[in-house]
Amino acid sequence: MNYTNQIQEIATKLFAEGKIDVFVGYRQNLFDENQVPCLVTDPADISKLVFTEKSVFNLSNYLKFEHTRNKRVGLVVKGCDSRALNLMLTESQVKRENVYIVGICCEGVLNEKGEKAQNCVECVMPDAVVYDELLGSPTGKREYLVNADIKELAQKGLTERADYFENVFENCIRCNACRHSCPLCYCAKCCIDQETSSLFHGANTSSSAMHALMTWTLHLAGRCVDCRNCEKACPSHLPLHLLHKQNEMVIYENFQQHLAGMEKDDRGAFYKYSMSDPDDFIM
Amino acid sequence: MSFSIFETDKAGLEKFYTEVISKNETYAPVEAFGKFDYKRVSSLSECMPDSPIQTTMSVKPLFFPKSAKVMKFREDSSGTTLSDTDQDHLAGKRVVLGVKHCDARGLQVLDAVYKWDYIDLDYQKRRENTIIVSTRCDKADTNCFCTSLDYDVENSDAHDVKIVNGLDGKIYIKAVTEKGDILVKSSSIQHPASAAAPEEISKHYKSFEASFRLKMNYTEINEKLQKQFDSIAFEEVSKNCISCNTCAFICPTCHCFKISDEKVRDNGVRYKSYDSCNNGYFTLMAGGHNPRSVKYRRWRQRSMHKFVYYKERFGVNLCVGCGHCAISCPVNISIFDVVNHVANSPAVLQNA
Amino acid sequence: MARVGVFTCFCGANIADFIDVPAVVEEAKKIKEVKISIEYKYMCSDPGQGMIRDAIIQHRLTSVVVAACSPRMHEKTFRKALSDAGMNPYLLEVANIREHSSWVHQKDKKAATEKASDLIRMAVAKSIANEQLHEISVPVTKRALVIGGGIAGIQAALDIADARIPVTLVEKSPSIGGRMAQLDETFPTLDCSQCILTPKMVDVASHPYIELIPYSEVIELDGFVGNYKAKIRKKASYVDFSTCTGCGACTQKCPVKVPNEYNMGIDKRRAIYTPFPQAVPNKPVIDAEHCTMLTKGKCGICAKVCEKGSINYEMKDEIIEREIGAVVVATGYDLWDPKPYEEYGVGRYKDIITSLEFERMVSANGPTGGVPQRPSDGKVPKNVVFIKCIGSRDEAKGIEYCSKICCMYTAKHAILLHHKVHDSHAYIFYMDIRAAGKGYEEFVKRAQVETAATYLRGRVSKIYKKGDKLMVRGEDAQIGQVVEVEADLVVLATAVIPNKDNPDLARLLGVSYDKYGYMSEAHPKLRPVETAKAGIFLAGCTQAPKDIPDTVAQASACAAKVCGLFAGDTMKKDPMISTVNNEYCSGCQNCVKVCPYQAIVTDEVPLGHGSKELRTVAKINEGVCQGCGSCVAICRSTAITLAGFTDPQIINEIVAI
Amino acid sequence: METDVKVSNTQVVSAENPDIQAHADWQPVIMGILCNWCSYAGSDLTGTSRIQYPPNIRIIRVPCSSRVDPWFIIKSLQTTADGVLISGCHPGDCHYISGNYFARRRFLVTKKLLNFIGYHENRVQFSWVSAAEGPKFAKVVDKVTTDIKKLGPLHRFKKENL
Repeated sequence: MNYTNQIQEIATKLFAEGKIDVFVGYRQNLFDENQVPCLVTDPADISKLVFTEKSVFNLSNYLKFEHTRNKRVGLVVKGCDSRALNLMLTESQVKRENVYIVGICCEGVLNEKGEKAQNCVECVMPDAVVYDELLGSPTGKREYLVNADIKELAQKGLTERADYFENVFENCIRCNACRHSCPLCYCAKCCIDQETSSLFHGANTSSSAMHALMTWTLHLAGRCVDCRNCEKACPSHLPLHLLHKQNEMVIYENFQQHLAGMEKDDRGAFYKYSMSDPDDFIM
Repeated sequence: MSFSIFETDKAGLEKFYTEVISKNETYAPVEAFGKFDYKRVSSLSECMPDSPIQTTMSVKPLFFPKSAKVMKFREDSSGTTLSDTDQDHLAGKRVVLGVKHCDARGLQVLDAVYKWDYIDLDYQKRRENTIIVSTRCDKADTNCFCTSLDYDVENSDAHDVKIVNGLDGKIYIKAVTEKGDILVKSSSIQHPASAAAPEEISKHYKSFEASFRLKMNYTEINEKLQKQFDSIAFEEVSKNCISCNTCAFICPTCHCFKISDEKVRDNGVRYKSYDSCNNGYFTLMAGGHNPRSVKYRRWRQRSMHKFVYYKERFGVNLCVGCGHCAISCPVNISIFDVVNHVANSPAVLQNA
Repeated sequence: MARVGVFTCFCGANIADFIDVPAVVEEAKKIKEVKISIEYKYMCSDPGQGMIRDAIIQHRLTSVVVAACSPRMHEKTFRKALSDAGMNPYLLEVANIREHSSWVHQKDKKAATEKASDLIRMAVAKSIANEQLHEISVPVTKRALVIGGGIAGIQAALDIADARIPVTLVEKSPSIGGRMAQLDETFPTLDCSQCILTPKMVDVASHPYIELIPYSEVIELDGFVGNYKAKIRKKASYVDFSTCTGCGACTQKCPVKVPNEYNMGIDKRRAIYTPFPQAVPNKPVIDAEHCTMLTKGKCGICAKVCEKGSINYEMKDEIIEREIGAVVVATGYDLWDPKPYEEYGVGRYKDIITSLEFERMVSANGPTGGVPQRPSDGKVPKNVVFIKCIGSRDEAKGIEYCSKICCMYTAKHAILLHHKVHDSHAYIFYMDIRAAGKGYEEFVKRAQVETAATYLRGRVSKIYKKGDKLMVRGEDAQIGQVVEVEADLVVLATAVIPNKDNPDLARLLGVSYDKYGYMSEAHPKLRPVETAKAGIFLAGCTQAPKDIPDTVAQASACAAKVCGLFAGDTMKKDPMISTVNNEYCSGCQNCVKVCPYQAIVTDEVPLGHGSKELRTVAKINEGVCQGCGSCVAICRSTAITLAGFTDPQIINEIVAI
Repeated sequence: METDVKVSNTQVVSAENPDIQAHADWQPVIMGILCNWCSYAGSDLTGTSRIQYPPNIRIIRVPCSSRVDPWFIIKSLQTTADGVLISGCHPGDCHYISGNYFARRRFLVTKKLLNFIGYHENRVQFSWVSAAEGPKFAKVVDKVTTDIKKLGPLHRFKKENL
């Protein structure tokens, strides 16, 4: 998977036609094989842009920041990224006319070990769902797979699971990198940081980490697109996807196979309901 | 005065570690979720004091925890009564194994601020009670640049005990402080190093120094930066940043914290926890004004604090060149690149 | 610094017997913010409230906690006590230590006492986070909508209109009058239904404050109390009422014959018809379903015979919109279909009829000119058997409840039968005789004595045909024997059931309804005419089976409620509603999706301090918001707060114990 | 006491291995969050009809089950409560038309998530109790209390030193 040339061409064209103020893509990291986001404002830098299976980071995240707010942005999105973008559009965080979307039919990106990343193996929608221009050949929606790690953890006993997660929360340092790297965490001020609402308190203890992570996860339930930006950003390498995938699974299995950001104007599972939703868990 | 220096080999070193662990409350790099952090250990097998891998968190949390109880309080009709927290780990003597130069230096740097106008007793106590044993740094990591900064890595006294490589598989265990000396003496490794040891050590150090990818002229950078406060370059370097705070939380020398109370029924605990100047609202004021509302200003603060302000005030550079931040940054921003870029870019004014 | 007063009530023995009140009072004193904690026998009594008022002033309290019965009981009372002391009434919290402790833990005084203390702690903690709230006043549209033109609707409409409040009366059928118009004479006075009803119908038609929209249905209701917007579909009548004189030529010439609903299908009406001679408005309509001109495009006779040329086959349904402030629902009742009574031969034997069919027969303007006839052969029946509780009080076949009116109208039927057919005899099978009501018992007596009707206590087990007679076999419980009666005609007193359209209408209006389909009142005793949805009221059999006097009374009650609602130009509203904090709102507008009242709209505010860039935020229409808090819970950035149930308040409650 | 915890299509059995004897005289705290129009009214009816139930529940009144934010549950479990009961109007009877339908979705996901990270599924329970179901409310509280007593005191993820 290498769209470097196409993307450079598109970027050149867009700048030439004066369609965009900034182009958000990837560039090669100087000293290792990883790639990092690259915000091109000067056409001279277009040559830096690349796209390969190492183009991991979900660039929709950059639409949150002042560099891009109310600017005209060219953006490269893979399947999952585009779903996030779709939600941002639906939740009117981004004006459609302000973004020129270069959609990618993704063949899966590689993780640190150089093998296909888990979320790509389990990907339900590799093709961009919203785009102005689509690169590659669409392979269409795939069958939903229950996350392997969840299956494994589910086999374990309740106590083991509790121990496991206690360890997770213990290792969380509450830096909130997960949140800041999530395209869908665009709130003007996150509830976790609101000293006014006595909801949370600043202490970085494991219990408050648990509280914060739970709330964060539930705010993303039915919205998370499994791009795993959060997990990549987490300095403690916490398995945050477990929480998101767990919710995704429950939602998929119980609420008309709902998957986040697939259709335009779908706001996520918690903002609609069906009379036939499961009721057996309620006395 | 000079302290003892012993000579041994890999097996001997492991023996040394094992003894230390068995005799003391010991902390060493332990793996969790594929990253290394300093944790309490009870046997050599569960930790890797000798690993070249940089830990995710620095050694800082052992002295300035991510969240420390400051005090307890109780509120009822009789008013508010305060009480100390039961922080056992304050009391005991402890040993930390496998600490890198940079991390150890970080502690020295922090001492400056903690011994400054307000003396943080908790911190002091933790420092006094801790013996720091270094790891064998014989190769620089991609993001390391400790050697380019304002301190002498080779002869640094940040550690109490140094573990250094000699030639052909020799390993020297070198006490640097009194605390360290006691620890070393107490071990069964008592084979004194040959006279050639210092030479071998510095030889080895040369090869170590040579392995650095990142090098900078510190004094030059420091001077240039002082003039760059209004540089537009900060805008440039901060573009990629997603303000995720990771760098600050894992930095060995960042020491911003916030105070927060947790209260249930009548009882409460006051916590002191990490905070980060990369937070959009770190400087948000009650009135709603926020002097560092935009990213480049926060980056300016971060860079300048690390490379200019702290030096001015305490005579030491705050950044120790460990590369923790660059490693953990989700978008691979390295403070090294940032300061270099800013320092060497033409002084274009922000408002120009 | 909060200064809380805690006032614990003995509630006579109700609380004091099962909770150690003094201990609770002492426990409350231990709380930091509590400045005074006292008990009293009856806090809700005047001296009790007096203690609260005094304490508020004396101790400069910032909030008050009353530990007593459920807030659903006396919250208002104590709020008033606060405002009397010059304190904002919403600084009150009630700890429900009666319903939630003393009454439900009567065997364990210790536990009940502990629980009471905890409930008080929670209330105190919550009250500390309480904020001063002020009633919201919303403008009201002074026009009432009455749905249904039966006696209930008519009465309500007239009473409201007489108070010079405009009324829009919507009736489904071509004429108002409803069921009562089908009745011959009414119990217990036997005065002619028509004679007392028709004048009221005429009043409605001629009243300056009543807009009568017959042959139409309410299809949509938006908005909220005082500010509803109703959409009404006026069905095409194919007759131009403005020119039609109601001469009736068309209704005689029309060749199409259809069973006549008004006469329970005993005779036929035409495809173009006026329901009954005294109809209001007295104008014909074309029954589109049966008119051959409209179905097949053949005929057109009515158009030919109409001198005024009022017939218009092209006429379409039209949608009328009205802005209204309140709604009175008076959709009346239907009768239960007795088909399940196969053992009676219902459906097989022509001479088994329902009481309303009988009512039509004995009615002077009925199909048989007021003399009952056997449907089978048209003979005048001599022996008539009336069977009560057909469908009602019958969980197996019908419904559990008692239809209330059958006992009385069956007695009436016996009397009427005697009047019309002097040599006849009435047999009445009954389970009980329920004749509670002014002059009711006497009326039944009259039926039993005067007309010598035979009352047989017991159920009928079987009806079978013998020659041209019907043999009714049943049990006479009084003599404990099976009896058989040879009947010419059998009349079934079928149960009253709610109008079949009730559930749909209820959903459309947003009011709840019970399992039978009757719309639910807000409170069975204390708010019998209101629904849970403010500004919507219930009259007559929409709410439960009723006879005419009760119906009229409830209708007038509705009128009074409506007038009360419209008394001022604005109406006061509970301030416990949601508000948006623009600083936190990220404008995702998910709240708009979950709001059941479409109370949330969007607004534009500056991006930052004095910036010219605009961003979108949510805005809540305080008039529409009902304070459910759905938006609060889904708002990720907690930008929305619900006054009275804010996050801090609830957190405080949670961590208080 | 082993209870089935359904995760996906794979049946999983597990428990918080409670030691019932150990807490014979221990009394749990159960946080009950009730909607004002149905369940709270229902609980009042339980009172007026003098139906007795265990005294462990502490009741919080909210206007509607849709006001219940998942963190109410988490906060309770982390601080004061050993278990949580949330109760609202029956589906279709919501005083606010559709509130409980939205709430129901959140409740299911929250319950499963909490169970996933190691809370026993009985720690958090839900019920629909109408204003007319006084007896049912008593039954529900009875059940929840018994369940929690079986599970024993909650220590997982509690706030420290409080």
